[in-house]
Amino acid sequence: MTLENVLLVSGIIFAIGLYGVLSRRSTIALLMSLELLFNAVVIAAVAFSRFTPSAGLADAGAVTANEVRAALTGHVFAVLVISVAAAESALALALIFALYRAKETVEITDVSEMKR
Amino acid sequence: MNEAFEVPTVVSFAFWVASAITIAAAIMVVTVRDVFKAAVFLAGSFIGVSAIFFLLNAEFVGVVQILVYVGAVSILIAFSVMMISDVSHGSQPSRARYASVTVSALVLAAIAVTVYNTEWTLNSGLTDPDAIAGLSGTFIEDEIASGEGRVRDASGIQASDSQVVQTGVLGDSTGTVGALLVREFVLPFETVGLVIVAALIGGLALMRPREGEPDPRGGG
Amino acid sequence: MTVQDLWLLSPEIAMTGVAIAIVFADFFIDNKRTLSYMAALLLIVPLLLSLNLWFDVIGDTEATSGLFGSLVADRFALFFHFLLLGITAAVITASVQYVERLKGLEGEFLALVLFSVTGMLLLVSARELISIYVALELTALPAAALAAFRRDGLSIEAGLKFIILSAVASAVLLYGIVFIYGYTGTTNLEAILTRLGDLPSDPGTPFGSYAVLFAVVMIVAGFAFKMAVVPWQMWVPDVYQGAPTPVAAFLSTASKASAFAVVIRIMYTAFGSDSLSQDWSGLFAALAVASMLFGNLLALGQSDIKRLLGYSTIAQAGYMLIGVAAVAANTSNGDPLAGPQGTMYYLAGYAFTNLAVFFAIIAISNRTGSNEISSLNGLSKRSPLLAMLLTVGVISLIGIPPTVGFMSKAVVFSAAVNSGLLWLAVVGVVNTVVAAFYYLRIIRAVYFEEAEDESRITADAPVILATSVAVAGVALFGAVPWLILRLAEKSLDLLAA
Amino acid sequence: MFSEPLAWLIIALPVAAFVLNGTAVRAFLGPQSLVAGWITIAAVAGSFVLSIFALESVASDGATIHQQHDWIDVVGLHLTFGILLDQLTAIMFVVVSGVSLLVQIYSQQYMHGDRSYTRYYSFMALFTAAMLGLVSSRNVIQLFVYWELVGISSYLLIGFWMERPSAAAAAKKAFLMTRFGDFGFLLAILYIFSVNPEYLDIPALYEAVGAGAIAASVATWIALGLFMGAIGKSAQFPLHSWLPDAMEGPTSVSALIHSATMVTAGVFLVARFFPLFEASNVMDLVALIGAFTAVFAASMGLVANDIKRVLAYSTISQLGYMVMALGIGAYAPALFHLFTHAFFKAGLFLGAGSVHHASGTFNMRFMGGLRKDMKWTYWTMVIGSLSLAGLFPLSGFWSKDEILATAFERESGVGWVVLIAGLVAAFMTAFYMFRAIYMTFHGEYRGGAEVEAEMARNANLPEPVGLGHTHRHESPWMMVAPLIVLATLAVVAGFLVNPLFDVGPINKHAFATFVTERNESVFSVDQHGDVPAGAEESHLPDAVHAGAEPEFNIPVAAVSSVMAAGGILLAYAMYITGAVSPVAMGRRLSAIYSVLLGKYYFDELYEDRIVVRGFYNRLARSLAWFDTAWIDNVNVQLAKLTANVGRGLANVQNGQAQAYAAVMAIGFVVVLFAFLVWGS
Repeated sequence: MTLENVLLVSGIIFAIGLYGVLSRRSTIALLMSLELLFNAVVIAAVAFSRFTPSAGLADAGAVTANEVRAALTGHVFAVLVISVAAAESALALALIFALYRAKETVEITDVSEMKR
Repeated sequence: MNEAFEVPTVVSFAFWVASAITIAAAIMVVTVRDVFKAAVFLAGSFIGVSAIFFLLNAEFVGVVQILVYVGAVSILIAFSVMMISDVSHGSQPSRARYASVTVSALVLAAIAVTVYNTEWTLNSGLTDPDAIAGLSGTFIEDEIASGEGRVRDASGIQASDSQVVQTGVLGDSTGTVGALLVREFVLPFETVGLVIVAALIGGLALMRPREGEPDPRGGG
Repeated sequence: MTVQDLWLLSPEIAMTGVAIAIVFADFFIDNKRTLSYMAALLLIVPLLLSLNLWFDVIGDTEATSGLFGSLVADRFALFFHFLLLGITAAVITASVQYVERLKGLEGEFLALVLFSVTGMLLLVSARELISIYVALELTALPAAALAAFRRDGLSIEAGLKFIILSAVASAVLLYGIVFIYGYTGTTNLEAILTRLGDLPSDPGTPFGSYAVLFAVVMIVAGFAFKMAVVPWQMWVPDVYQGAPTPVAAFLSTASKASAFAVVIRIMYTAFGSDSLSQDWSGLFAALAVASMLFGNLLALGQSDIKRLLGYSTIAQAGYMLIGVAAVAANTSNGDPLAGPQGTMYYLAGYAFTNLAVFFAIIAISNRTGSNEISSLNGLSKRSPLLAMLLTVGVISLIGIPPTVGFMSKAVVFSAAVNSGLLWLAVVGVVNTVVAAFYYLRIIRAVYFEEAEDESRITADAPVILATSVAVAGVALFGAVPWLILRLAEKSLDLLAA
Repeated sequence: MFSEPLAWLIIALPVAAFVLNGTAVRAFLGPQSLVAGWITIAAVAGSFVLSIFALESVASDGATIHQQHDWIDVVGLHLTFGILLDQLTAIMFVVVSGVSLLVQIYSQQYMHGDRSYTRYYSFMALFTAAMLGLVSSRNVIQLFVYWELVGISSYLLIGFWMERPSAAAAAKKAFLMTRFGDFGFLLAILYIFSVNPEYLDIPALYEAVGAGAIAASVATWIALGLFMGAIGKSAQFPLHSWLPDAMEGPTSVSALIHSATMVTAGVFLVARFFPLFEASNVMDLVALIGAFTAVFAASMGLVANDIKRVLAYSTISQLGYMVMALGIGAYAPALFHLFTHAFFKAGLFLGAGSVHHASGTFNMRFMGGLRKDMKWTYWTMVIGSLSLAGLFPLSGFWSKDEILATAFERESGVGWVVLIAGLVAAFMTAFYMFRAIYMTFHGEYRGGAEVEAEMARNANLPEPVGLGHTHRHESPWMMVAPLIVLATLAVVAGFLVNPLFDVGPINKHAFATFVTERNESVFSVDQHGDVPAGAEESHLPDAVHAGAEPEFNIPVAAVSSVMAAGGILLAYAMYITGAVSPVAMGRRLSAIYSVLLGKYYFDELYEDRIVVRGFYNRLARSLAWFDTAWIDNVNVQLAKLTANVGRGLANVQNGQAQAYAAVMAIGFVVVLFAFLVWGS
């Protein structure tokens, strides 16, 4: 487990999520794919926290509290991203319900009245 | 790489297992036709990710991941799937698969090229045992937990703070993250609250039936 | 958090308060027109607090930052506070009639607008990437709900497209932020600048390192979505067409302005060193060209006026990007801030111009119920006043003097010439010629086409008021451009310090 | 010395009329208020009186350059504005406000009863103000602002009768084609700016040109851009085709557009930057474009049946005359031609309007015999036509002759081309003008608008829009009086240039002496507007100096007079006596005769007999065909091409959110890899 490997795992999940976003017809499945995208981001943030604390840590012999804080920024980032993504998916679900009520469909391909 | 900082083989092995499970579940999420099954795989994938978090010494994030994603988002999605009846069985297969695979592969290639071509400032040169303990171990000793607030200047980094001291109050990274959330990152933290409120209002407004809908194509 | 922090945050806090107050006032106030007026008037509070900060800041030599460096109430932020609050007040005034027709969702509509504005205020004040991201989401989520607010097929389609694509853009932006954090160990913009200076940089790689290159491109892509810049502009025409017109007006001005503000701030603060700005200047120049060409060419064939304005806003984003691309690093004698100053002037002028056009269309479609260009036929006879106001707005969009549309292009182009980007200015000029074709179709419909329905259009007083104010701004700031330019100049002198 | 506030007042008066008419009058007195007309007339009259003072002041004290004011003064950008009142400006002031005043007076009656009377007068005031501002601008950007204002107000005036689709189309065409030229203008401004922002100030530019600070290659590019703007505004080949269509506006608007405002703006622009053009290498191009346009447009005038179209082609042709004169360095003659042309062309247009007032149509096939009923209109139009044809001793003769004499003296290839083009154009001009006169005023009355409408009905064509009332009578005095004034000016204005001898207070070469003085005074002013003690040496080439004015060249004058007289005679022979050379015209003779007797025969006459066989018509028709099929078509095709590219691109915008997301992702990857491939 090195930084590069964790980031690669994150990248793979990002790519899988992107594939889902680009290909899934059901808006709900599409929403799930979006969550994968955010999860990939969170993995990367935590990985950086674990492996690359601030540049200052590397050359200074002693570590200070601020530097530890800087290192843990990734964790804070992860928590906030998770919360926002949850709110986003809640709103997206509301929209999907509204769509279902208005058009009796949840396929994203049916939502293409406006074009060109 | 510093001896003390090296990842134990067991942890490394566990990481690969967790990653494999996560990736496999994720692939199922985006390929399986039945949306309800996809929701179940999504939950599995979330659990795998939280395992990765634990292995990366991010206990707090891992717990939040399980609470929010596995506990709330997956359930929400699963319920939605059940409420919109025709979704679970009538879902159309994915489309434009090859094009989507190509685009995703390109993005992955971009990420990989970046990751492997960058000289990351790894903490391999780190010698201070306390720092290593703080970053790789479970416990750090930090003054933050003692509640002595220090004002930091604009840049926020080169502050006048002391070194990590042994005599501080004992706390794990969760405490530090918590302190960070209400100190350094209080602004985004509070804003997230607003985001949730706004999403709630928006969601309710869209879901609520309203008396006498306005002219549907009424320009407006 | 200290009293000083609260003070610096006061406009945003007040804005939140206004939003929540409207939610509650909705329960008690039955006359929803009053509710709209109340919302517009209450904006005075954050405006006054911003003004207070402005006068506080004048004379200071250093930016006033608070909340551990995550927030800054400098004049750059305050300039956009004024702009955003002004836009919001105008949009709320112009949509009084629309809100009245919502039947039970008036308070929600206003509250969502106000929440979105809160996000924008935070966005332009934040100086730390995580805060910027969260603030961005606070602007985007209410906007998505607002886009779907009419709840018919088109409107929901607009909302859904917006939220899905916005989420993709957010994920991209987040990836960029994470890489910057991973590479420099911080998310604070100023600290990033310092770190990037300390870290070794490879002269053969753009931006000195793959990670920074990747991160910058991703961050720009994330914000380009909001700025409506090619190739991240795809949502724009669809959402403009489907969303309620006041929401489209709001998105095209406020959302765009705040996105430009944050891009300027990030680029000039975190990546502001000479060697880096060389690189992103080229990026923005290329994006500007793509946006101008794409927007103008696709606008030519449109028949829906809101869709046309959607393409137009893409093209206009291209002109604005010329100012962002015009960085001083390319020149020996240019002023470092002429470019962003031009962009700020352009944004303000565009806000007046586009609001004038959108408001006129709100007033007309309230009556005609259509957004086709042909619904404007014979407007000069049906409502000479509206016809005149709309015409001034369109003339400004074309960029004909003496409107603000011309002056802002002149300023931005001259900044480009000064930073050695003569070719970019030439491309801009070519595009203004192409753009005349489709904007002229609006004037043509207004003055030269026969109306099927000759009845007079009497617009609601608030819409007329808002439109007139916007048109007055178009004329005033076109004739006296230094009013805004001086303000922008003052706003910027701390940014690059 | 003419003070600066007075100069601003010249522009401000019509602006005030525009604002007043557009707001108060329209709101309180209605869209047909006669007050609107009086307000505009009073304002333009005020401008005219002030313009006379300005001219007088410049004549006695020399050019004045008023202090420049800061317009934008922020870091990185410094723009100024101010008034540049030199000889050129003073003359333009008088011409613009004078012609505009007469047109406004005339319009009181001509537009009487129009349902948008107030709007007409507010736009006319704006149009005049924009042109007055244009000629007095001190800064290039300031000039461009007025330039565009002229464009937009002409757009609104050409499309004034909005109920006609053709009017809307014509307005759009005029706007877009001139805008294409503006594109060159803008590029020139950008280039000036990139060379040195100080040069945007016109006196500073003169100074730099004079000091040789601008390299010839730089001057060439700037001049090319400026000339492109001039081509668009002054309707030179290949951007000329908007002007004949612009006839769709009210005739009084055409009179103003064709004589003093709008189209002369292009010629003015070249004149304003004449030192720069002199320093560049584009002079020959200017001359050739002008010469070609002069002949090309005149040939199309030969076959037009609409009297306003004849006049429109004539305008293009005469503008070509001015441009080619500038191209061979004949600065003073070009301006003099602009000066005289303004009077007789305005007179002719107003005359055409008067005819229209009586017959209800502009189609000469349905006129004829109006001479008896409209004596004043007839005689003023004959005088204008004679002047336009360039017959001694009318003003057109002198100004045309100056140009031709200069071309003769050049003794260069371009000079010969210009001379020959000038002579050919003179012949054609004389012919088509008198063809118009004969068809309109001589012979039998062919029914006017009623017959035209009836024929249109029979042929299932849309009925032409007429005035409705077609009683043949002389127009009211408010319309005739401007005609008389303009006709008088067309006769006497020529004496200002008179190259023969001093006439009373007016010296030989008075006009040329006056306009070429500008060089000394303007060049010797530094950028801050202070006039230094010692006047510098002029930097214009010798040829434009008063002393070097071409002496009256009797052979040239004789040849051109013969050409003009020949044209008139040919027209006379064809349309009055029908006795053209029996050998050449042979069978056509009887045809013409019978056609003139049977008035409805005209269609056939044109479509078949003469067109098929007539040697001059063949050329004219093919040129006209070239014009519509190629020049117009190229513009249309260009527009189509852009639209098609747009449509192709629009396929990406297919409404599918996932396609949009894919474009976003691909865009990101492309940008990233572009950076990696091309590096920094």
